[in-house]
Parts: sequence; C-alpha cells; structure tokens
Amino acid sequence: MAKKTERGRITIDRERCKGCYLCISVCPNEVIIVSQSLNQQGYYPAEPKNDNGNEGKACIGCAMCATICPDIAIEVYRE
Amino acid sequence: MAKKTERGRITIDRERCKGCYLCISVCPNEVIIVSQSLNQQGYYPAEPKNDNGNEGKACIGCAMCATICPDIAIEVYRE
Amino acid sequence: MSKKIFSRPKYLKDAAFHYCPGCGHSIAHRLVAEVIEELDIGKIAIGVPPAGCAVLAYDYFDVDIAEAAHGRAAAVATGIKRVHPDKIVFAYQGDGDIAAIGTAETIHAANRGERISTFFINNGVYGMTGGQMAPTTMLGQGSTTTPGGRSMIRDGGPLNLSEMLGLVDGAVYIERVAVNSVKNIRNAKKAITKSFKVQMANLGYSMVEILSPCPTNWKMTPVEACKWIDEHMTKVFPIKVIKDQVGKI
Amino acid sequence: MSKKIFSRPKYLKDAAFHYCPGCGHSIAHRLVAEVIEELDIGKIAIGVPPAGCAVLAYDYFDVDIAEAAHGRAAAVATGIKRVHPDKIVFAYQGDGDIAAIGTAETIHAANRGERISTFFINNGVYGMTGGQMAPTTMLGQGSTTTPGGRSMIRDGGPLNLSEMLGLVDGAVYIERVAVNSVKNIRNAKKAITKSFKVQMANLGYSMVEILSPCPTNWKMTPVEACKWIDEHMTKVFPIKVIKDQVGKI
Amino acid sequence: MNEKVLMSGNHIIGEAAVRAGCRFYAGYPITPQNELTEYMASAMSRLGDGTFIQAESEIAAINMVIGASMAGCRAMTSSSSPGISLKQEGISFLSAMELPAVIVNCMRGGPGLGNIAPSQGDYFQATRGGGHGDYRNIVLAPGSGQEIADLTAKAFEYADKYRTPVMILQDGMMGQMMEPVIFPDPIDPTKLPPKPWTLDGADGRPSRVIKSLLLDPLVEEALNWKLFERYEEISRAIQASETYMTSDADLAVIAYGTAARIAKGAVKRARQAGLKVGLFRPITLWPFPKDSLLEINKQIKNFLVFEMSTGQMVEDVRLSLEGAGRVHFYGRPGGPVSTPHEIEGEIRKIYEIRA
Amino acid sequence: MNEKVLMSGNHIIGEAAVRAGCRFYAGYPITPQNELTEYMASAMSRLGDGTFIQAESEIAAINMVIGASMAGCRAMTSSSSPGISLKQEGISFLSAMELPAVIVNCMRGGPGLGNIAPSQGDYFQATRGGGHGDYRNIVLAPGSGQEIADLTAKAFEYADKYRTPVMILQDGMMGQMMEPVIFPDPIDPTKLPPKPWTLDGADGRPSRVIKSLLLDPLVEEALNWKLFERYEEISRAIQASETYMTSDADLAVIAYGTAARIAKGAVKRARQAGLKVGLFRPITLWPFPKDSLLEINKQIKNFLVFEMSTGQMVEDVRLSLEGAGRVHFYGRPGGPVSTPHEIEGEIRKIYEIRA
Amino acid sequence: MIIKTIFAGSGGQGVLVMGYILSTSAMMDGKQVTYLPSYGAEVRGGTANCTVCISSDEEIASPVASSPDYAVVMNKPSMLKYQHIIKSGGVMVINSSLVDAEPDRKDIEIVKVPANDIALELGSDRTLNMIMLGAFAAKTGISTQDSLMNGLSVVLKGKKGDVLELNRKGMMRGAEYV
Amino acid sequence: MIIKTIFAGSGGQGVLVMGYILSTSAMMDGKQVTYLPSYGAEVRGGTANCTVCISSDEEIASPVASSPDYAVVMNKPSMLKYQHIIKSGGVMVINSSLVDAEPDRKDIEIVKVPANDIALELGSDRTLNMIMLGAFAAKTGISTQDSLMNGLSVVLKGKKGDVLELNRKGMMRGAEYV
Ligand SMILES: Cc1ncc(C[n+]2csc(CCOP(=O)(O)OP(=O)(O)O)c2C)c(N)n1
Ligand SMILES: Cc1ncc(C[n+]2csc(CCOP(=O)(O)OP(=O)(O)O)c2C)c(N)n1
Ligand code: SF4
Ligand code: SF4
Ligand code: SF4
Ligand code: SF4
Ligand code: SF4
Ligand code: SF4
Ligand SMILES: [Mg+2]
Ligand SMILES: [Mg+2]
Repeated sequence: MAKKTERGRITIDRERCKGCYLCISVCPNEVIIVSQSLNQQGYYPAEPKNDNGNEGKACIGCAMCATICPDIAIEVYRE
Repeated sequence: MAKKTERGRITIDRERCKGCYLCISVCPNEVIIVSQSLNQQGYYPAEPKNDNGNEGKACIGCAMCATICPDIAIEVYRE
Repeated sequence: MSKKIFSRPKYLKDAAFHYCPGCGHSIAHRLVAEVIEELDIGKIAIGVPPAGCAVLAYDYFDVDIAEAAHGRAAAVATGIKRVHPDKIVFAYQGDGDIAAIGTAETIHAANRGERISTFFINNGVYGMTGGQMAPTTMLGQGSTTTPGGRSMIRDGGPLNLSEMLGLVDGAVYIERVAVNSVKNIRNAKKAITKSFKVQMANLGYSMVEILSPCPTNWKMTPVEACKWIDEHMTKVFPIKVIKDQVGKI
Repeated sequence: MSKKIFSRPKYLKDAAFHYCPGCGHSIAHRLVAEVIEELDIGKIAIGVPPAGCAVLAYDYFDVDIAEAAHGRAAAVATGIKRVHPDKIVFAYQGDGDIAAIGTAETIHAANRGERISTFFINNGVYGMTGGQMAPTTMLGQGSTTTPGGRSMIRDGGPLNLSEMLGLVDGAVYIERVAVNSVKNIRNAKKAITKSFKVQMANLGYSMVEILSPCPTNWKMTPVEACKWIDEHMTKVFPIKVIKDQVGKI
Repeated sequence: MNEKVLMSGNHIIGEAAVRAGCRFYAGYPITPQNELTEYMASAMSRLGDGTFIQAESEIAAINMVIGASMAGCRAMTSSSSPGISLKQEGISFLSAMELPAVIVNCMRGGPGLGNIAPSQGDYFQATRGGGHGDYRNIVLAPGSGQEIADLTAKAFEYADKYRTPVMILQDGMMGQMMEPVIFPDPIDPTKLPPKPWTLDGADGRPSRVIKSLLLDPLVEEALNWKLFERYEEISRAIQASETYMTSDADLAVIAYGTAARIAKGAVKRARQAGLKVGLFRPITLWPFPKDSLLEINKQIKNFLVFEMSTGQMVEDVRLSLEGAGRVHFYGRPGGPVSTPHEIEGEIRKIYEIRA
Repeated sequence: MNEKVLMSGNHIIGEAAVRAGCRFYAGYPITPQNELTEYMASAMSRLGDGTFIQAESEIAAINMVIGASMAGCRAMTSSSSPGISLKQEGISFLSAMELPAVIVNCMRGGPGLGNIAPSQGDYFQATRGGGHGDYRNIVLAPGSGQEIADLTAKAFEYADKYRTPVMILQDGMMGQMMEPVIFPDPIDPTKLPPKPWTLDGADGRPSRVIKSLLLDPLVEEALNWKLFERYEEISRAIQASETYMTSDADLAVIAYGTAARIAKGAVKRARQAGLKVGLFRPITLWPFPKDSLLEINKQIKNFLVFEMSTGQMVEDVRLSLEGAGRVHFYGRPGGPVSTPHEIEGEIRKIYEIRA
Repeated sequence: MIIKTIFAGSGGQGVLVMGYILSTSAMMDGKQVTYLPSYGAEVRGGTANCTVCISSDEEIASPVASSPDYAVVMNKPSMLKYQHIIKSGGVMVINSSLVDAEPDRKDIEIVKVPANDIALELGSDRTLNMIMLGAFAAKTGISTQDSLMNGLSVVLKGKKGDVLELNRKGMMRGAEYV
Repeated sequence: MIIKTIFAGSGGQGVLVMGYILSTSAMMDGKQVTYLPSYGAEVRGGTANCTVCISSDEEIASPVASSPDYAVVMNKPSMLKYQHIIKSGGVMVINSSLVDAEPDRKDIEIVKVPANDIALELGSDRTLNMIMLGAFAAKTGISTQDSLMNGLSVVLKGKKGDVLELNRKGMMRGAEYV
C-alpha cells in the first residue's frame, strides 16, 4: 500500500470508460469525478479531479481505482 | 429371530435355483447341501438335508437362507 | 401344522430372474417388491428402471414401469412425478447409469428436491455391457477398460456420488447399504422402506445406495463376492446414513 | 519523473470489452491475463472459454483459444491437455455452463484429476441469454424464468458445485473468491495464480470459483451489485478455501 | 370471437400451447427462443395446475417431457439448433415408445455455435430424423403469427392422435417478430380424450410398461413396420401447403417459413412485372406435400427452390418430381435475410434461361 | 507382407486406427461395439504415447475428441446408435470448426433402446447430418474384415485431408464377425504432415482461435458456402462402390455393408439359376456413388434396393436416378438377418413382374 | 403499399416501446403490421432497434427493412448507421439534443427534435420516446394522434394513470413541436 | 462350397474357443472363413454359441447359418434348440455325458461323444471342448488334425506348454473316439 504522503496521478481513457463508477466508490481520497459530457459510447465517463481541486486531498497512487476498473480505462503513475 | 429350540422346514425350487450357494454359506445349522444332479438350467441346485441327516442339527426356520437367496427359490415354514 | 413364513412377494411377477447366479439385483428387486407390498403402494407405484442389467425389471415388478434412456431415469421420474404428485415414483439405477452418464440429471433432480425415491445399485462395474470400468470401480480393480486395474492418474478414483448428494439441499435422506449378508439385507430393506416413506410424506428427494455383488464381472463366486464387499468395497463406500433430515418416520 | 505502476496486461489484446458496465467478467479476464504474464506461460497457455457472455474471450486473450460447446469446456480441455501435457490449459466457464449443462463433464474431469485450471464465474444468472435462473441463483432472487423469485419447492436451491468438487479425489485445490472489492480482487488474483501453479507442478485438477457481479441482469448499478455480493451472495457462497491438498506452492 | 393481439412468435406458441391444454413444459435457455421458455414459466405459475421446469440441460428437458407424456400430460419442450441436436436420442425414444410430445425448434445459424440469426439449416435433421433408427416426426413450418397459433394447436392434436412427437420448425425471425393474432378458446385438459396407455399406477388394471427395448429382432421389426404404416397414414392424412398464383404460372418458387414470406413478396413483384410466377409453400415439411406439388406440376415444369440453407428441402422436391420438371436452387445459409427484390432477381434469371 | 490374422470387425478398427497413427481415443461402453473401446484401452496402454479415456458419457467423449483434434492429434470415438445420437451436437461442432475426427457407429436395432442386433436404421442420420446446420460427413461402409481395415486407414486420411469428421458406419454383425485380415505397416504419427492450424500455444506465432461462433450472418454464410464447396470437391474425389456382374444384368440389387454381403450371395444364386442379376454396393454412403450408379444405369433400368431398414438409402438411389429406372425396395429393419435365399426370392418376384 | 420504419437508439431510451405502440395502434386500426425487435447478443452492446412495417392492404412479406421509408434515431451512432439506408425521399427524425453531427444525405427529409430538452421541460426523460413518436407521427401522418393514444393505453394497460398521462403529454408536445 | 457349423453350449464349456480354433486353422489353410459369436445380452443367460463358415473358394456371403451343415452341442438345451435347423443329411455331434434325451431328427447323422467322462479320464474338464472338436473334425473331415493343431497353437500362443499339451491330448482322444 502507498503511504499517504506519497503523490500519485491517474489517467482515464474517456472512450474505454463505461461509467460504472466503481473507481469513484473505492478511491480513498475522492479524487475521481463524473464527467459532464457523454463519450462516443453514450456514457458519462469518470475523470480525475485536478489535483488541487479537493481541498488539498490528492491522488496517492494507491491504484485501487485501476484494480477495480473492469474496463482497464485507468493508468496509475507515481511521482 | 427364531429360538434354537423352534423347528422349521424349507423347500427349494430346483429349477429356480442357480447354484450360487449363498444359502449354504449363511445357514447356521448347515442343513442345506448341493444336489448331485443338474437342473434344466444346467446348475447343481441346493437342496435341504433331510432333517436327521446332520447329527441332530435341524432347520430352525430362521429364514436366513431365504433372505439371501437371490432367486427366491426358498420357502420357509415353521412348525 | 406348519405356517409359511417366507415366500415370494406379491409385486414380483412369477418369472425367474435373468440375472446371473448370486447377483445383487435379484435381492434388491425382492426387497423393493416386499416394501411396496408392506406399504401397500403397489397400485400407485411407478418404477423407472435404467439401461443396465436391470433394464428388464419390467419382466419382474408387477407395477407400472417407465423405461428411461441410459442415465436419464431421474429426469423421466421427474416428469412423471410432477404430473402425478399423488403417485409413488421410484428410479432404479446402476452405478454407470446414475454416476457417469446420469450425473447431471441425478444431482439436479436431487437439488430440486423432486419427490422421488432412488435406488442406486452400486456394483462397481458396468455389468450389462460386460465389465467395463464404472465411476465406482475401486483403484486397482480390474475391468475390461482398465488394463492393469483402475489407475488414479489415468482413470481417476471411485466417485462418492452419495456423499456429493448429501451436500444438496433438496435431498433429505441418503443412506448407503449392502445386500451381501443377511444382516445387511435386513438393513437395506429398512432403508428402502424409509425412502418410500419420505416420498409418501412429500418431504423431498431420497436415495438408497445399495452395494451389490456382480460375481460374473468380478470373476468371483457369489460367496467370494459377498465377502469382497465387506473387505474392500465398504472401505471406500462405508455403509452408513449419509444424510438424514427426516429422523424417525 | 513519474513511473507507471498500473497498465494493461500483455496478454490482453488492445480491444474494448463488450461486457456491460461493471461486469465481473472484465475484471476476471484482466486477472487471468496478469497471472499468465507474471508466470510467463503466455506462450504455452491454451484457454477454453464457454458459451456464455465470455464466449467472445478470444477477442481479448492473446493466447490460443479453443471454443467449447455449452457446458463441455472440461471435456475439450481434457482432450487438449492429454495431447499436450506440457502446455497450460485453462477452462473459463459461467455458472450455467459449468453447474447446469456441464455438471457431469466438470465433476468427472475433476475426478480424473485432469491437470487443468478452471475459472468458474459465478454471477448467479444466465447472463448471455438474458437473465434466466442459474443453478447458483439464490432463493427468492428474481430471474426471467422464476416468477416471484427462485422457489425451493419449484426450482430447488442454489447448488454449491465447489463444495461438491471438494469431495472428489482428483481435485487438489478449490477456492472461492470474489471480484467485488479491491481486497477481494487481490485475493482472487492469488487464487488464480495458485491454480496455474498447481497445474504447472502437475498436481491435479484445480478450480477457482469467482463471485462476479452481473449488474445488467441483477438490475442494479455496478456499485450496488458489488455490495450485494458481500451482503447476500457470500452468505450462501462463502469466500474461502474449500479444498487445499497443496499448501504453499 | 376472441380479440386480436400483437405478439411475438415465441409468445404465440406459448399461449397457443397453454390453450391447447399443454400443462407440462421443460426447457433450457437458448437464443432466439428464450421468450418461449420465459412465457411458459409465467404461464404455468399463473395457471397453477401446470408444471414449468427450467431443466439443467436440453437432454434433461426432453427426458422430463418423456416422463410427463408417459404420465398422460400434453407436454412440450423447445430449443434452438444446438439444443435440438442434444435432444435427438430423446426424440428417437419418444418415437419408439409412441409418445406424443411437441418440440419447438427456433432455428439459428449453424453448424456449431453459429449465430442467432434466422436460418433453415435444420430441415434434414427435422424431416429425416436426426436421431437413430427408422422413424419420422411430423414437422410443421408456420409462415405467419396466426399460423403459428393454428399449427401449435394442430401440433398437440396430431401428437395425441398419432402418438408421435411433432416438431414446430421456425426460425429466429419468426420467433421474434410480432404480428396480430387471434387465439381459439382454451381447451380444458381434463376434458381431453382419455389415453388408455398412460402410466398412473396399476389400480384396477394390469400393470403396464412403456419401453423401446425389443431384444427379439422380429419384434423390433414388427414395431418398425407398425410405425412405417402409421407414417404412411399420416402422409395421406395431413399433407398441407399453400399455393399462390400457380394456376397459370410458368415457374413456381418453392419455399417455407420465413423464406416463403420473402418469396411471396418476390412473386408479387414479378407478377407486377408481368412474369407468370407462382409460389408453393409447404406447411407440413414432413409429410412433404408431394400430392399438391404434383398437382401443380401438371401445369408447372420449372421450379425455383429458395431456402435459407445450402439446399435441403430441395431434395424432397426432387424426390417428389422424380425428374418431371427442372429444379433450380437458390440458398442463403447462415442468417442473412434476403429481400423480395433479391429473390425477384433470381426469378428473372431463370425466366431468362427459359426464354 | 504382414501376416494374415483372424479378428473381429471391432478389433480390426482398433488395430487399423492405431496403425493409422490414432493416438487419442475417448469412448463410452455400448453393445455391440464394446470390443473396440476395450481394444483401444489396451492398445493405448501398450503404446505408451497414446491416450485412452473411458468418458463419463458419449457427449464427453466427442468433446474430448474435439479437444484432441484441436491439439493436432489423430483422434477417434465410437459408439452405437443411441450413443451416436448424443454426439450430434459435437459432430456439428467438428464440422463447423473444420476438425478432423473419426467416428465409428456400430449400428444396432432402433429407434429408442431397441436391441443389439445388426441394423441399418441410422443411414439418414449419418448421411444427412443428424446434427444442426448445413454440413455433411464422409460416411464409409465396409463390407468385409479386410475392407474394415482399409477404410479405417482411409478414414483418418480423409479426415485430415478434408478437415472433416469421417464416420465408419457398420453394424453389430460386422463388428462381431471375425474374418482374416492383413494390416498395413503402422504409420509413425510424428511423421504425419504438420497441421498449421492446431492449438499448441502461441509460441513464435500469433495466437490462434478455433471456433464456430460467427455472429455476422454474412461471415457464417461464407463458412457455409466454403464447406459446401469442399463437399462438392469430396463428392468428385472419393465416391467409391463395388459392382458385381452388372455388365450384362437386367436387374441390379443395391445394398451396403452386411446387407450387401447377403445380397451378393443372393445374386450368385440367381445367376446360377440363369437370372441376369448384378450387385451395386456403395462403399462411400456419403458421397453417394452416384456417378458409377448412373454408369450402370445406362445398361440397367431395374433396381432392387435392399436395406436392413424401412428404406433410407433408397432415397439416394432415387435422387441419383431421377426417374431413369424402376426402383424397388425390400427392407428388414430391427435386426433380423436375411438369407441369400430370401433375397433371391425378392429378386425373382421383380424378375417375374418384368417378364 | 407497405411503409417501413426503423426506430434506433441506446438501451435505456425506450426505443422498442415506441415501435410497439405504433404497431399496436396500427393493428387496432385494422392494418397489416409486423414488428421486429433486435434481440440476443446484439442487445448486449447497449444499442437497440426495431423495425415496424405497416400496410393498409397487402400482406407484409419481409418484416426486415433493407431500405426503410422512415427512421427515428435517438442517438448519434444510430443516426450515422441508418442514414445511409433510408429510401430516397424518406424521412429521418433525429433527437437533436444528443446528435450534434449532420447527416450527409441530401435526398431525405431531416426533422430535428430536441427531445431531451423538451423532456427536461416536462420534468421526466421517461417521456423522451413519446416526444419523438409524437413528432414522427405528426410529421409523417403514419398514424393519427388518436390511434397512437389507443395504442398507448393498450400497451400501458395496468400502469398507473399518471404514467399514462405523462406519456400522453410527451406525445402531444412532440406533435406540436413539428 | 460353404460349410457352416454351429457350436453351442453353456457359458463355461469353451464353446467359443472351439469355433475360434477351427476358424484359425481354416484361415491358415488358406480357406475363406467367417466366425460369428453370440454377443451382448444373449450371453447373460449363460448360454453361448458361435457359427463358423468355411469355404475353399467362394466368398462367404452371410456368416449366419439359418440351416447349418453341422452342429456341435455341449448340453441339452442346445441340442433341443439346434436339432431342428440342421440341413438334412447334416451331422450333429452331441456331448452325451450331459445330454440324455434323443434328437427326433431321423435325416441327420448323430454322433454321441461322452465328453465329460473322457475329460474325467484325462483328469481335467478344461479339455471338454477339445475332445468334442477333435471328434467333430475326425468325423466330418472339416479339418485335418494337423491343421487343427496349428490353429490350437496359434490360439493358445503365450499359454504354458502343459496347457497346450493337455488340449492336444483331448483333441486326440476325441478324434480316436469316433
Ligand atoms: C446412450 C447409451 N449409452 C450407452 C448404453 C449402453 N449401456 C447400457 S447399460 C450401461 C451401463 C451398465 O452399467 P450400470 O449402470 O452400472 O448397470 P449394471 O449393469 O452394472 O447394473 C451402458 C453403458 C446405452 N444403452 N445407451
Ligand atoms: C447446447 C446449448 N444450450 C444452450 C445454449 C445457450 N446458452 C448460451 S450461454 C448460456 C448460459 C449462460 O449463462 P452462464 O453460463 O452463467 O454464463 P454467463 O453469461 O452468466 O457468464 C446458454 C444457456 C447454447 N449456446 N448451447
Ligand atoms: S471504473 Fe473504469 S469504467 Fe468504471 S467508471 Fe471508473 S474508469 Fe470508468
Ligand atoms: S490511485 Fe488511489 S488515490 Fe489515486 S485516484 Fe486511484 S484510487 Fe484514488
Ligand atoms: S441361494 Fe437360492 S439360488 Fe442360491 S443356491 Fe441357494 S437356493 Fe439356489
Ligand atoms: S431356515 Fe435357517 S436353518 Fe433352516 S435352512 Fe434356512 S438358514 Fe438353515
Ligand atoms: S452381470 Fe453382474 S450385475 Fe449383471 S446380472 Fe450378472 S451379476 Fe448381475
Ligand atoms: S449480462 Fe451480466 S455477465 Fe453478461 S456482460 Fe452483462 S453484466 Fe456481464
Ligand atoms: Mg454397475
Ligand atoms: Mg452466469
């Protein structure tokens, strides 16, 4: 498991995402949100919050979102 | 179970008997024997010993022979 | 004056069995017929024999008989029982029939809790077809399809179908008995009686597995075959109540 | 500089899954592909997907794939493995495929101790055909063929195939896992890894039962579906090691 | 008269079966016939006096139907191509034991797993007996929603009358398409003629056996000829077909089921274009309506058989004509649905050859 | 040359299969073919490099054969009528996936459980495809012990060459009867031509899939026509039959397998009595040897088809002749074995009609 | 004359109901009608479509529409897919709230209905399909509003009154819009 | 010319081996031969029989003998069953040790061989069938003792020498007897 201090980053492939929102349900720091716009498949995809958007809480690169993402739409990076 | 004192009697249907001899193997008083002659099916059937033939030991009508006889060739009587 | 205390049961036709000398099927047939008579269900009984040495059971049982394709007795019995819930339906199957080709039908009929009684004649071999391996053949036991005897690595081991059925909710009573001795035969009859009573009380699926000698394919005398059951078969297929959710009945 | 710590496994083709949003098949596919990569068996792996929603698995797994008729994956896998004992053969089957029509093939492949790995996706429903009752559907659970929900008396109860296989000698490792949470997914991956290792060590038959959400036919959101597995499914299908004759490997 | 309703072919079979007194259904899901299985599930639970079982397999289903039929109940099972293949042993047993039963095959593309698109690749299996031994089954091929209802009723009637399995052979399109239909009044199953051969316990009568094991070859032979005679009787009695615009035609298109609908459209187009074309549509595939085909054969010597297969019914056409006419074939196996326009084109080709 | 041995038909198939490089057998016991299953059990354990599995059912057996064939091994299964019905789904899959396999049907009396006597009631099932979808299988019908050996070798050859299941269709008498036979030298299976389509792990090549699911109707249609073309090719290439005393004959008896042996005896008797009678014996039942039948049809217009069934092959005779000859039929379904004397009687009847 | 219409969109948009209602009302008007939904694996993708054939007199040969007279498309993929097969001179009704792109066919009539927006006004996107259906019928005259209403009430039989009312409103609004 | 012989008796009497040895020796003599055993359920009854057809030249059409030239019967049921179908002028060899009754056919030649008694002398009833076979061959000349011996040694290949010797003796004694 990643230490809280550690900084991470994710990318979400809009078109692969099917809007199941399992990632959002597991993210410890609530740094994933639902997009405002439909993708080509007609889903509202998930998207990462911009880092400083969540009163300081940021992605820690724990990869829980990617682990549960059925459609492998998430890639996780660590600084 | 029949008491030892009790006297019994069996009949064996020669033609139904297939000579498996299970009856002989279970008779407590050894009062069943193998016939000397073939039956129509080509088996040497079992047959009851004549009562006084087994140094006094006689059929007690316990029906063990009939219980194990696969071919229902044995009928048991009690006096 | 002397009274007859043992004779042919009413629901067996007066026909000589075609079974080999010392065959357990003959004993099992008699027990089933005796119980049908004692419970007085001969007028509502419908039997479903298998493809197997017992395929000719209709020549012996004097009740309605439905032939089933090999392995499908449980499905055929299901169809009959669902249409006639007030009748008594029993399947009579060999080990190849019930535990090989009929595995799925048997497990799912039990799982649905079909109100049928199943009598499973385990003689550890395919009798009718001439002595091939059965699912219940023991390791090392010879058969015409297991050169050198049944081998775990090539053929797998004996299958304990009854224990598996014990895990299934719809099955309320499963017992394993044998017909190789007077004592075992008397217990077997008790189990068959209970199975029918379970059905009469509409409680669910029940099965009696009957360890049964096949002297012909075991290449033994009937007396040896009966001993072999005690000395070997019961080690792998212990005689016992496997499941009983019914109790006294 | 930042390094990527999570990305698509090598043995999944770069194709979007056709599975519904939140479908457990997608997660199970990824785990199997990850393990194949980690154990470096991609060049010797042969997969046998079922008829079921996973019928299109060949569009995703970048290993040799053999299509099996509905329920027959265990038999097809047996044929392949006996011809190529040095290859790694896995069957991937749904609950209807493995526990209904495929009951006999599965139990007997396990009983023979076939050296194959089986991944059994238990989503309690016939997904591909549109939501009919599966052998693993829970009592009271709705389906298109169980008006008023599954009823014990009409339909029977959920079948615990894994527990039954636990009784079979040829099966050396049987575990039930789930893919409804990060923790469970990580354990599921461990089990899949062990199953492949059991085969690589030629120890016998192994199976991993994977509790898997089917939001579409459960008529739930994916998040609800994952919760439902914890709150209801695991009560009947407890997550646990059912049989392990292997230990550490 | 009962009201007109809009229903899919699969649902129509279910409703018509229930109204025909069917009180036992066992089946196993498979596309494109799931709606029928699902309809029977709800119908039977609504009725109360009927049984629905989702079997563990197609094989279990057909054997449950065997049991229900032995017990005297009007029974049905349904599936699609691969599942029907699995029922072949059971169908052979039904035929040998002279048991009535209705079997629905909602055909899909094949062979193998194939696809779920409409296809007619199972004609041989249905009409020649895909199972072992000498037997034939009555095979009915509806061409519209209303006919599905009518033939389903007939299927149960024939099954009981001739003590034989009857197959309703349709395809995914027929099963899925909704059309208006009017149902007959329901039959009370308890009012159906008694069956003196069923198994219900030997109470006040000798015990019975229903079996197909006949170890004595001469006895088995006797059964085979007995069945043969019955098949001859059926052939004389129930052949059915539709003829459309054949009286003055130079060419007849021969097609059944979905293919016949399309062919009819093509015939209309051709007629509008002044071609003297008619349609011959077999409704009973077995017995094949040989007599009425030979009837129009007096007038028509040129035939175009159109099947959604590589050519199966065309053999029955050839067998019927025995050379008395030129038989052309056009096939679209595997699922594509032709257009009337496309078939009109095929008609023209042959027309030109002739001219 | 190898020595002549006396063996039963069932054993001959087993030995010939092993010599043809068959290294995988899965089967399930059923009379009258058990000797073959048993022979394979001992042969494979003797060989060491082969697999024998007594499957839990016929369905499991055919699906194991599918797997073994996918893996590239020459594979065989065998059964008798009811068991063959259960294999129909698997046979359809083999055909759709273009997989070689050899399937032996040692026919017994039917339908249903029937009996174990020799019969020819499964001709339709074998030649028309008892399974679903548009496919045909090569069907070989041996008439003697030596021919059983020869055709078994051919069966494996054809299966690989045309990537199709091949059925050897015999009956209980053929399977049980012992005759002298000389076997060819064994083939080393490792020396057989490589199969570039098998599944053995994607090592140094792209991953492969063997499947029959073709959701796109046009793709499924393409497969159907591809198979159709191959069947046409097979029909041109391998038709086989025996003609006996047909050159000057007025009447030809047409029969295969056991029936043909008896018919030949009848023809000899008739010839001794001065009747100009010949025999036409199809060896390939599918493709039916139409070409050579039409060849003798130039001379012979009068035919007596003799089958141990109520009449199945007779349809192929009619389809071949299309009216160009009178086709009589004599059948003995269900197991009785006719005598040459009996068939001679049938020959005379027709002869008298003609005269 | 046979008129063929294809309704297409994604799973949740009530596409099949639209066709079912139209077919039912046509049947009640004593017309010949066939209704063919997409089924099976096709559905898994999340798209749905159905074909309705209506004829005042002649039997309908094929329920399939290789070149439909009309198409009602609820989302972009459907528009892109079906625009090419519509008969020349045919009509395509488009849910312009979800479809930004323009069809490139010039020989067909395009009718844009901002269904989602209208639904929003009506306060329930369960009316989406009724709005489109109403607009489609009004535009093409394939059915009168009255018979559509009849069809609606049969199809929704057993449903609560307010549901019926809501759908009725949607249909009206759609009709008014064009 | 084709000569057909039926061997019949009960299970344990080695009936099938008799036919198998005769067939093998005929094959080794370069003759046409078929051997057809009873099989399957028939056997369950405990009876066994086989039919051997031998021809020096012509192919054998049917391996079944509806009217055999010869029959070798080992027990009473077999005698009763087969006496009726033997060709007129044919030969029936009977194991008179087990068959008390007389056949009622007058147009066939009856040869009685007390096989069990002879076997007793030889001290093993495993020779029963060889005694009958030897007698049958000697009587009918269907095969020479030498070729029978060849057949015997092929069939018993692998068996211990004394077994072969014992069977050989039995065959001799049977031959001498007639
Ligand atoms: C579909 C099918 N497959 C195979 C057979 C052949 N067959 C008849 S009985 C039998 C098995 C007999 O063994 P078992 O069930 O143990 O009964 P037993 O004779 O030993 O009592 C088999 C394989 C058949 N009749 N039908
Ligand atoms: C012989 C046969 N019967 C039925 C079917 C139809 N069918 C395809 S998949 C399936 C079951 C799907 O359920 P499951 O195995 O649980 O897989 P899931 O889709 O839920 O993952 C069925 C019944 C078939 N393809 N073949
Ligand atoms: S888990 Fe994956 S698919 Fe689901 S919403 Fe998140 S990114 Fe999209
Ligand atoms: S990596 Fe962890 S913290 Fe970052 S978005 Fe994913 S779940 Fe949230
Ligand atoms: S048990 Fe019966 S059959 Fe066996 S020997 Fe005794 S009497 Fe005869
Ligand atoms: S009744 Fe008892 S004592 Fe008498 S013979 Fe039978 S077993 Fe022996
Ligand atoms: S073979 Fe075995 S099971 Fe069959 S009758 Fe003989 S002893 Fe009984
Ligand atoms: S139906 Fe269920 S199992 Fe199938 S893809 Fe959708 S969610 Fe997954
Ligand atoms: Mg057995
Ligand atoms: Mg499932």
